[in-house]
Amino acid sequence: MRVLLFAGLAELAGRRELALTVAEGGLDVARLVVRVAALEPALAGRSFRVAVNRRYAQPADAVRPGDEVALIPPVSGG
Amino acid sequence: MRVLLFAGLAELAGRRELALTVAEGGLDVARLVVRVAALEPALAGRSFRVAVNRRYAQPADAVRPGDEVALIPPVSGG
Amino acid sequence: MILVSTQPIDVPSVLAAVEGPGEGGVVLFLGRVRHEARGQAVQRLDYEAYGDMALDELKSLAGEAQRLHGASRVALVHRTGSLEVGELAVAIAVSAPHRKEAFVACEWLIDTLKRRVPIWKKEWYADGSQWIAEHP
Amino acid sequence: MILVSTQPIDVPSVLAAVEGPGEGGVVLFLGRVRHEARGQAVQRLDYEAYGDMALDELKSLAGEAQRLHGASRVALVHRTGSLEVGELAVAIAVSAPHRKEAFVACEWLIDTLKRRVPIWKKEWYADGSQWIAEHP
Repeated sequence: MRVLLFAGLAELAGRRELALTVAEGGLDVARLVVRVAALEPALAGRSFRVAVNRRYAQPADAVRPGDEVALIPPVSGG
Repeated sequence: MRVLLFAGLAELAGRRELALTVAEGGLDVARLVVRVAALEPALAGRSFRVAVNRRYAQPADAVRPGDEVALIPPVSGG
Repeated sequence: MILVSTQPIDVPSVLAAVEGPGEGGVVLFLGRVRHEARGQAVQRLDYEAYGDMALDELKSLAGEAQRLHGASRVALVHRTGSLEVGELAVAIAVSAPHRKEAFVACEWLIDTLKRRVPIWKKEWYADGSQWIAEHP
Repeated sequence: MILVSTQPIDVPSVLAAVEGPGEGGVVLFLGRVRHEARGQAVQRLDYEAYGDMALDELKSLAGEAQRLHGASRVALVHRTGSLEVGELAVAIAVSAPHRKEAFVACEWLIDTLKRRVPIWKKEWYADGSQWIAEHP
């Protein structure tokens, strides 16, 4: 599963996406966040929301292989 | 003294200004309104404010010969 | 830019008049002639102004928006004469360092202009016309 | 018109997108790059967007402005890429039959865009740069 990174998070990780291996049944957003921090320690403890298929998701929401996942740091558009 | 008329008041009076003869000492706005109604009965009882030298005036304010006087019906700009 | 004129309103120049390097927010209000008013189909509008006084009042509104409502730069343009449906009657632009002040000042300006500035509109319908008295 | 693009914002086309014969009031908000932020001189800004999601969010904001805030037509344009001081970053136009709804909906849109749409800015100063985190 690809996890898209933006702005400050992309700079911290030194890349624009992470590749996460996920079981077929998927996992929830809270668990995904733990996996991300383990894979890329530079992101541990950073503030972000998770978007699944281009919508903001809650910690208990499900993520399945094939979903488009993105980490959304605090926004500052406008 | 010229008294300028606008919009509906000008249509009612059939002209764009009235000529009022005023004593050298002038008069107050309240008295001017009475004089206007006597001179042009079509304006009697109509709703308007009075402007003296391009500023809204109060009933007790003084009007002198040479002042620019206008009757301002309810506005509807914008 | 403070203007009462029979010329069509040029929106880009109204916006350009409030530009500045410290002004992060611009709010523009445009008032357009609608095809309908008071339940009747409108064919066109005539706007009449007491030109000199209207200009003085617009200038004093601009000053108040700056002193009391946080506006940095203000542009006020009102058209007069005969206007077709869809044409612009009024344009008000306000810039400010931050957007909140620009919104507040712009809305205050159009509300106050409508109450205070000596301009009148006459609505023309298929079967007649009338002068509108919105703010006694 | 709902757009996230590296192209400079064309204000006349943003305004044209909300025109309609029944829309008497138009309110436009423009957000421009300021020469100063957080007490420091700004040289330029970079805007980055999660493009597809930003577009979806802007569309859903437009729908909410129409359903909940009385907007008739809405145009939302956000620029991305590298912007100089004075350039437009965002333009929001709203039309409505009457002005009050247009003001309310336009201000709601910029406030909510800033909180919700996945777009980020990086400020460049003489001695460095930083990503701005305005809305966690």
